Amino acid sequence: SAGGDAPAADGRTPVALQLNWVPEPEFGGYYAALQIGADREAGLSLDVRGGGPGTPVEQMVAAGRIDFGVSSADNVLIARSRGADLVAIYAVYQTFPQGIMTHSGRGLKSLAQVFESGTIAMEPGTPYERLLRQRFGLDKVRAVPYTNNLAPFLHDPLFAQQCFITAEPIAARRAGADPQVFPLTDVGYNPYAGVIITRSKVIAENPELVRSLVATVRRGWQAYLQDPRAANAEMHRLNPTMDLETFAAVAAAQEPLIAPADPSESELGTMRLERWEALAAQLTELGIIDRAEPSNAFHNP
Amino acid sequence: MTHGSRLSAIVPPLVSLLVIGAGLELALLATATPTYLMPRPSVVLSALADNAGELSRATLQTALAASLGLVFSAVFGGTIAVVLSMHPWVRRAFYPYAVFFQTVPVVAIAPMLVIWFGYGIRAITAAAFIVSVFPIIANTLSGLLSTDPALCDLFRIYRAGRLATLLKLRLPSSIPHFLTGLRIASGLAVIGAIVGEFVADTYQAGGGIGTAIEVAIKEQKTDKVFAAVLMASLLGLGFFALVNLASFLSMRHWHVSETKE
Amino acid sequence: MTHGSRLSAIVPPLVSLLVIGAGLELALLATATPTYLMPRPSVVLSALADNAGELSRATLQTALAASLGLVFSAVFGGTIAVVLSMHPWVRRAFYPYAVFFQTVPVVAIAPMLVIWFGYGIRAITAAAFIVSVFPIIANTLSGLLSTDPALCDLFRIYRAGRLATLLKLRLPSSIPHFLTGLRIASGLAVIGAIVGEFVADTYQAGGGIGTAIEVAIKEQKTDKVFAAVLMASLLGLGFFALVNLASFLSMRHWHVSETKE
Amino acid sequence: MSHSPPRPHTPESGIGVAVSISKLSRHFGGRQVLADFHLRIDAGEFLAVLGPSGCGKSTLLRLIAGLDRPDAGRVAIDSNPWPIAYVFQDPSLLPWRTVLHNVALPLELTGVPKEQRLHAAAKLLATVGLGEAAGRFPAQLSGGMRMRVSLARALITEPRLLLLDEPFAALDALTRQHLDDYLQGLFMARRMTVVFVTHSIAEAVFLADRALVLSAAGGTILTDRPIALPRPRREAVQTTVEFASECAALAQVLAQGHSA
Amino acid sequence: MSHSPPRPHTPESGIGVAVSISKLSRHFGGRQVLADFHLRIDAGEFLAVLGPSGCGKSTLLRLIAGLDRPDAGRVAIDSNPWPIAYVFQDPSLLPWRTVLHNVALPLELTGVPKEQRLHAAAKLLATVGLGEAAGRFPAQLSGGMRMRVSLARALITEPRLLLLDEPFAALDALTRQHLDDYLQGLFMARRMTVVFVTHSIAEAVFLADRALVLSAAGGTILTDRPIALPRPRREAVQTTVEFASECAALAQVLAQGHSA
Ligand SMILES: Nc1ncnc2c1ncn2[C@@H]1O[C@H](COP(=O)(O)OP(=O)(O)OP(=O)(O)O)[C@@H](O)[C@H]1O
Ligand SMILES: Nc1ncnc2c1ncn2[C@@H]1O[C@H](COP(=O)(O)OP(=O)(O)OP(=O)(O)O)[C@@H](O)[C@H]1O
Ligand SMILES: [Mg+2]
Ligand SMILES: [Mg+2]
Repeated sequence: SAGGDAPAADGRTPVALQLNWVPEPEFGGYYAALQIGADREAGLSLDVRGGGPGTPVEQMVAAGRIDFGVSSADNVLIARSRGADLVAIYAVYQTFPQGIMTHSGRGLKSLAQVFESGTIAMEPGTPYERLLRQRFGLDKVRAVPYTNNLAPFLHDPLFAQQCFITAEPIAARRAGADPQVFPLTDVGYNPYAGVIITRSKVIAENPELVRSLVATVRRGWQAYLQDPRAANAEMHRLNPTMDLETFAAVAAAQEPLIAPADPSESELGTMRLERWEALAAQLTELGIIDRAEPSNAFHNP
Repeated sequence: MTHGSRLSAIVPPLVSLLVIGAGLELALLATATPTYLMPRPSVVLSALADNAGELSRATLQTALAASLGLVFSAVFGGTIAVVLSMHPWVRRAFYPYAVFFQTVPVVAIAPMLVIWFGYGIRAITAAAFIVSVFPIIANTLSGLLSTDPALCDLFRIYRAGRLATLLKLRLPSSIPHFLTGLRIASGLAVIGAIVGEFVADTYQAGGGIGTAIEVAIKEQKTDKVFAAVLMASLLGLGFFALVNLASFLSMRHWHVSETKE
Repeated sequence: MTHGSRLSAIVPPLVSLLVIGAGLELALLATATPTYLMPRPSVVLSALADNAGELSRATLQTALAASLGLVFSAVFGGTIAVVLSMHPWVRRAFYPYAVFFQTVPVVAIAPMLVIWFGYGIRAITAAAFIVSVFPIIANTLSGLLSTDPALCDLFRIYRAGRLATLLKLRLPSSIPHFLTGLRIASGLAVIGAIVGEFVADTYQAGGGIGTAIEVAIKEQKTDKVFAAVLMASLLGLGFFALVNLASFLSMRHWHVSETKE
Repeated sequence: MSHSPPRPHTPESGIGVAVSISKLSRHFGGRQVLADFHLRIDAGEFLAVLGPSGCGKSTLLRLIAGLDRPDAGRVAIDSNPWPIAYVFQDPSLLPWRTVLHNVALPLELTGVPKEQRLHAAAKLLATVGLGEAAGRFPAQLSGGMRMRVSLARALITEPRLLLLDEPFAALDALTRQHLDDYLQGLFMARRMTVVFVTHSIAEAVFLADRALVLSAAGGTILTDRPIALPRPRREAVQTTVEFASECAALAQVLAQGHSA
Repeated sequence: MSHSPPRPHTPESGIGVAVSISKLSRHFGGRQVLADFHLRIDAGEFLAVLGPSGCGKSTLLRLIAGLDRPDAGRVAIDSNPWPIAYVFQDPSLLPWRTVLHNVALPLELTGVPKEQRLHAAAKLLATVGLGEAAGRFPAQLSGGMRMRVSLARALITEPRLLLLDEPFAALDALTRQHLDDYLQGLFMARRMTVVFVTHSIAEAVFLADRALVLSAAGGTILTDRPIALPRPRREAVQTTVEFASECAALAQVLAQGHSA
């Protein structure tokens, strides 16, 4: 196992999970798992590692520097097409949590109208940016980079930007704006997000570990969905920049995205082949990847 | 530079390029390093060829902002150094602000950049300027403060005004330092423009190298990331070569660093 | 530095700080600039006070990586400059690679950084090093190449070996240039560490200034962004002051730039 | 070497200024170089200053020129001395300028048009025997050539006060004699005030109206001796008995100053 | 100034090396400074080189020292000349070292232990009259003091070949005479080979076994004249007829070289 983790004193298996951002509600289940001792009960000693905006999680997992990390389904398929052996084992967000946020004062009725005037801030090169560009064209708008910062949005009434539909609208509203959100699912883009990834080699060699980790994480998320307050308090301690109120609001906002999209699905985090196949088709059509075997890209332990 | 120097200026870098390139290629092959971590030079080159049109357009765009930023840095950095050189008190009072400019990450002031300068080339130029101005200030200032005291005495004897002393003594004698600052600034202007593009590029019809890098990172095309970085380096090298040319032309008669070679 | 200089070293920056701070405060108040764009100095200061513990911890963490990076830059940059100074061919063959290092954005090589150096302080130190090494190379090299030819002749007469000439002539005479490079590098090491934290900080219980900035940006706490930037600047100023002290101590007897004041 | 004829000799209408030095003190670290130094130099006087190496001659010149500040006392110069000219002990040329443009610098600083000043510079360069070196850079000159460039630069402004710090030390005897003659001609034509530091007693006696000998320590004036030889002094004067006795007298004081 | 007594005079066991210069040419740009220059300097010979400013004296010294490469011809030095010492026309001191450490530099470069070399440096500094300036930095010295430091540095290695480029030009007559005497003493004790560039004919005659006069253009040897005065030469020799006639002869050649 990578990371040089020595077995914990009490014989539990150490396992590290690399996040791609600092403690936030989108990681609430992991901290909840620690709080309720789910890892201990599964014989694990879970180490949740915070990250930053440029954290190269996919490469780190692929290169074996760490065994588990947080990514998204589209990134898994892209990485696999580039030769990296990544497999998704758990998906937190069953519904894609990103969208485009505009000022409701513009009275826009659809995503298409967003691309008819003004400025749109997105991260260039992401699949949904490609999709929107292909669907609506960027010839009537000014496309600029998204930098996590709301100031340009607040400053410019004709500004639209990508957003985590759970987070930015709340912040914008608090700053006095009246945002309107178009989820990307509107245009049929709905990959699993908040996906835990590992290498297929890890699954083959250590299926028990993978199973235990997924069980731990699932218990954590169940606990977090039931009552996020304790985990929020812990995450607020670690990341005091986000206040408790925001934690609570975001946790509430993300709940429907985490709940299984299909009511027949009983368990949190389980993934379905059709969704992966649909995504693979989308990405191939967009020209982002040229081949995919979606059935190898995920694994429900 | 002596006669026949053109050849000797070209051969060593070519040889080292070939040796290092081949060495890297073999090392990466031998260790079976996957492309998504670090692409082999040959892979980078083919990515460069595959994206030649897009990358050269991006490079041109970045080159414009970077060179504008560099020019501003040279002009304003030089001017600020002149002002700072006037008195120790001025230095103590205002030099610290230059350090502030140097240590502020562009992402932190991105909103101000785009709101003051608008998205696009103006904000990107501003970023290139902010990132590249300090070496010009620091080097020119140290040159201005190192003026031969005997020559200063000479100018005092002739009651040369501040301006005349500046133009005819202090500035010429700080040329070598200024050019070293410019050498450093030329690479920083490129990186500044790239970072500026990360936060302010208007990319609806393509973008600069910065956007190309962002896109390639998002698409996990490491070979294309490196191809774009290579273009950035070539741009930096181009500026660097221009500075070296300016250095040779302005100092070939009188400064050791150019007369010795 | 004369007697009583301690006061005159402190007063001008304080005065300018007060004047500029008050001016900025009033200007931002007068134009009713929203805090999300640019917070008033008083707001920044209160954010600083509110987050004193967190920010000072972050600053300490960044300071460690930045100072390590700076030390590496000084050592390796100096060494590289020495190697490059040996022959024009060496320079032509290898100086371009230094430019490559200078123009590569840290985000573009983030995976390599993290995979080679591991997550955390080692990768962050590497970023600080990469960003800050070039000014040291460029300045030290220009110093080494500007050694007084008469003194070189003296050493040749005494058949001083390359090493002795380096240690007793070339290096001492390039000290002023090296220190100017170090002045530039000190700010760049801070920004390099910050950018390194963007990609490689291990956020367990708080991270470095870079992470603090990123998190504050995401949380739309512009006042805290500026407070963190201020800490970065203070860190840069601290390094800068140390370099100035080293400059004074090493050159007070013999170099105009220190004897004149 | 050609001697361009200076303007006609009108001693009473000289351009020189008087210099009064009173109670002048200057010390470096613990060393008192000049202490309570008094000296008056008349307008249009040619003063030679002699003294052992390190006794404070250059320091005195710098104080007169206002390049250095005394610890106490003052240097008063009657009427506007400008232009002053100073030949430093080291040539101090601008390395990035050709010889011609180095010599023209003082005129450039006073706004003389380009053609005029370059013409004047070329003429002076020919006078100091460097007509052919006009286009070279200082690094391409020999030591003596550099000193001559520096001298030409000093003379281009027609100074009212001319401070010379061993200007001919690096020159061979013949070049030196030529320049001595030229300087005397210039002096007689313009009657500027000259302070001339030299180590050559013969040169001092040949050129000066008055010679000062400083002591090794403390910058005391050991002797202040008028040189009464009539002008113009020709090269031949150096073989006369009067000349020899002046030299001997100064040499004796110098020897005594050395042991002081 | 004290004259430390040099080792006993044993001419046959001198440490000097012979130097043969043949067909030497050196030009700068279009100027031929030395053309087809021939010269042999015997081991243990004291050669003075005179010539107008800019005639190529320093160039010749640099070629002998191997600091400059000839365009044609060669400088051959019999047996190992090391250590060579060279007093440059400019003092060339390391500005970041004190006077004492500047003088000790050559010994430092040859690995002499610290205490020993500083002791030697201090002794030599006293000899050149700078005992008290040992702790100062070059910027704190007068021009003449700097030249003396440079001389002391050159003498500290007991060189077998000593190249001196106007070492005493910036010094007053008395200091100069003291150093002339000291140099002669050293020469008689060690019999190193000395090439001594000077502008002072008297000094050349006083010190040298042989004097060379170069022409202004093309570096031709106008005269190559042995100075037969017996050693040790005392100060008083300068008032003798033989001395005067040697000087006169050289002066005449020099004058002729100037017009050449
Ligand atoms: N900047 C300085 N700092 C310290 N000491 C100094 C400085 N300048 C001059 N001195 C000292 O002052 C004394 C007089 O120096 P000065 O240059 O006036 O001598 P000088 O008479 O011109 O000698 P020389 O004939 O050798 O040129 C010397 O002992 C010198 O060391
Ligand atoms: N590096 C150089 N480049 C061009 N010309 C040079 C260079 N060095 C010397 N010269 C020329 O060579 C000639 C001889 O110079 P050199 O220094 O040997 O003269 P010198 O006899 O020592 O004169 P001085 O008595 O004035 O010191 C001069 O005309 C000088 O201009
Ligand atoms: Mg002097
Ligand atoms: Mg010479």
